Amino acid sequence: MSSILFIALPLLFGFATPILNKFGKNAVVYTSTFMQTFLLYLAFTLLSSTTATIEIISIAPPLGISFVQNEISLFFVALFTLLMTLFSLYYIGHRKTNAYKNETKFFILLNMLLASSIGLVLSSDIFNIYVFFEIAGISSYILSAYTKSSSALEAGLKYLITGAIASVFLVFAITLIYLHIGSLNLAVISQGFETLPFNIKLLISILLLVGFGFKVEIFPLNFWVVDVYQGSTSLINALFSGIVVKAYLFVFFHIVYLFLPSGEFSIFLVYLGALSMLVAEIAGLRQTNLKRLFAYSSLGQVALIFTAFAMQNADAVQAALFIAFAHSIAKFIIFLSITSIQKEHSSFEIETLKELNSPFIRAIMLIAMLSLLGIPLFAGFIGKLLILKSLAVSSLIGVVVIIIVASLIEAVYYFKLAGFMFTKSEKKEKLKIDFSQKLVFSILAFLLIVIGVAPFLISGFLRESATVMLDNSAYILTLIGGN
Amino acid sequence: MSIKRTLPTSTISGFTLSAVLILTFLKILLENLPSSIHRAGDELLKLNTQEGVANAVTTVVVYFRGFDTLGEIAVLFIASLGIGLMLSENSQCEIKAESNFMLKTASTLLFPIITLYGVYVMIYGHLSPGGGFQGGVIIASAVLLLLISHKDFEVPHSVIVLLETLAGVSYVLIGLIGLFTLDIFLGNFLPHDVAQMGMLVSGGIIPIIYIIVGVKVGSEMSMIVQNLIKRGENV
Amino acid sequence: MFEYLNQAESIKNIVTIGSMVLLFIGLFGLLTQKHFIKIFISIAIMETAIFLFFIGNIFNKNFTAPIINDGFKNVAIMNDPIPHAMILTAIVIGMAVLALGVSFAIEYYKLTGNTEIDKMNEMRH
Amino acid sequence: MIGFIILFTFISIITVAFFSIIQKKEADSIILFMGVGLGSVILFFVFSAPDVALTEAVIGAGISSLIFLMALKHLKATA
Repeated sequence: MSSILFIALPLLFGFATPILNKFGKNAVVYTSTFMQTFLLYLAFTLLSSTTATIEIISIAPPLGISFVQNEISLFFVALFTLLMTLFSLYYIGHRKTNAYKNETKFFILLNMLLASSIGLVLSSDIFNIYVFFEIAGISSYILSAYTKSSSALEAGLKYLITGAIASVFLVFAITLIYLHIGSLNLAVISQGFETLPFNIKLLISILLLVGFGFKVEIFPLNFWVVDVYQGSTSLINALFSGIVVKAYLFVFFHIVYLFLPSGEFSIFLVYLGALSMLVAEIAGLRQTNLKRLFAYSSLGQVALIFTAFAMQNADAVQAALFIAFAHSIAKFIIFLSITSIQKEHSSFEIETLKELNSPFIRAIMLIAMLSLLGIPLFAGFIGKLLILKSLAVSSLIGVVVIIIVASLIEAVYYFKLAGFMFTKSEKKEKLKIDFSQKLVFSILAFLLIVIGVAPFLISGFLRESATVMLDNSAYILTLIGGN
Repeated sequence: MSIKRTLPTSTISGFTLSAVLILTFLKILLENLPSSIHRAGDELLKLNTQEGVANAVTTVVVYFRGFDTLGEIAVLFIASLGIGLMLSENSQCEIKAESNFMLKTASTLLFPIITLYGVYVMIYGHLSPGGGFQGGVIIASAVLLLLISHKDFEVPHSVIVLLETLAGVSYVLIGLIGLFTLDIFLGNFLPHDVAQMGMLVSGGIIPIIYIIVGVKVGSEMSMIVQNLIKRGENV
Repeated sequence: MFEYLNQAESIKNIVTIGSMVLLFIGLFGLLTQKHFIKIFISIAIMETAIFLFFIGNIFNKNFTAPIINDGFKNVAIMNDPIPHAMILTAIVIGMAVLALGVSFAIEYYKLTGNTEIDKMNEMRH
Repeated sequence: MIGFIILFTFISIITVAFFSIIQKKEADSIILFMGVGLGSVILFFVFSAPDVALTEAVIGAGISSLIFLMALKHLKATA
């Protein structure tokens, strides 16, 4: 069993779809779902054997490309495959009434998105990371423009142009790294980065920050995000918010920790993240469109994860992993329920929630919102508590205040939404939800509550993952051996 | 005053912003010109002599960094898919004017020659400059010539899909065979004798993969070009 | 003057300055132009600038192209093949992204009749 | 001699790129952009990277400019 299958199988699936189409209309859908279930099984099998190993491709590192399997990368792989499998399950219910046009292509894009997100997390070669960055980008552009309405195309164009600019800066950074260090392997670069002249170090860091900054949705570079979320369908937004941005966040901080182990720019990144969170929550306050509102909420939460990662110590990274986990699941619930609501009501205004007649959806959305807010007994709580604690330990009281203020602002609009959901007014006829969709929602909500009530189930594992993520020498030892 | 045209503020601010940025870059870069250090490429050049492939760039593209090439094929595949998705099912926007006799004859005559050149570049990729990407795109440009000059010409869709599928599937399968025989994805499991360097059959899987890449790129690019010109039906 | 220009140091200076000026032109176009095609051309120019910067800086004029011939078998005096492979990949990827962008722009134009980037405001009613 | 070739080609590319950006008509921009591609082909060849030069010739200067021209045809057509 090797982690290369996470890339090879989706690619094989993508290339072989014309053959699959010969076997009838549903062959693609069921093959894809079956493959994702297999990958899910594979991810948990790999996760249970806890030794860090590498998977060689073509030739051995440091010259060739290889995948590093350790606790932290497999955690994200398992999370992504789990979410993608649930997404497919949801879509199987959704397609009975509202199937996408050209479903084959839709499934190819979904699997490419999954493969590239996993590739970003596993890869240990910076140019290979760029290639996966582009695959993830290009499938996201197409997915956001998929419905070909004018707003979807506008979203796709904005996403594409910003993505193309980001990749120019990323290639520039990789170029400088190769010119000055002479290798593309992350471990070798990590060893050589210390000795570079300060100016070059600064330039490479800024270029990487700009290149990834567009994708991790950080403050001055996130002007496009909200439009993309509003233009795309809410089904796709679940993927953007749950999977893609998490992959970018992980790979960005993975690179930051490897290149700058002593945290020279850490404090700058912390303030950048806190500022982004505040700006996003303030801007979210006035929104009346559900997708736009949750896009701002997504920006805020991602900025919170960014802040936590930027602290660069084990406590904060553990907190970041907690929040990332809770946020992915909660946003999946939110965007998938918006999809269900929109199927009946064909509107994205928050007033729609008043007419919503489905106790199930209301309960599920409430759970997700409470978790996003960080109410005790839900998964979001423990993450927020940990990040505030570790900020207080580092005596960054200013950041603590900013985060609390931003969370309060977030609470205002969540309670407004909850108010809309539970006002007595004329209800429409009952919202029909498919059994498979109910199953998906129940699994997600169950995860949120279980982790909220009993965080000790995964906190030990996340703690270990956080230490692994911060431990450069272990990574270098795994990748290129001890020399 | 009237002679001097006033520039819009956006132009001036854009100019200033980019100038400041680039001047900073330039200052840092000129102060720290890269010295000739020992790089990974030097090691690869030495390793390349063991693979029996004359063109080191081909070895790096197809074998040492073959995974990037697989990703690149995936990018082209998705882009072609996306373009097909965007431009299909629309009102046809045909080229209206009929091209004249000379152009038609000349392009018909040139088509096999350009295709032959593309195939040459593709097959000799491991011996001389060139390879799958270049050869594939050259073939696509031959198709483009026919598409522009002949109003009714259309690339047979089923053939393209067949080629594309075969090439893509066999690329991944070659990788997986390497995984099962050598325990290394994309490992060179075919014999690659150094003594055969410079011959057409040398280098194990490297020329085979580059030809597959060529077929794949050629069909994807032909599809992209056809979609952009004809906006024909797709899938 | 030719001797001065031929020194390794001055070649690197020319390459660095030239490609940065090219990058500046691309960035300037990106910030000031509005038509979709112009935007894509600006991005393509920026990409080209980075590629030239990389290949030009890795280039050593005493070394040969990384191809083994009957005459050249000494791998110690060959130019580094990794940058060539990387740029090859990057050129193809860049082209694919721009082609996709062009197709988005065409569809967007068919629906809205708009070809300018700062008039894209479907979302802000 | 090689230094002079590099300098001269760079100056030409920069001039062509600048005019390509400031053209009023998009068609002219695209034609001039092909010039940028052509110049970089020469440079890649001088930098002893024949593979990159060939790729840039067929992709950077060839197909992508043609794609832009095709797109321009659609963008000029009445909706």
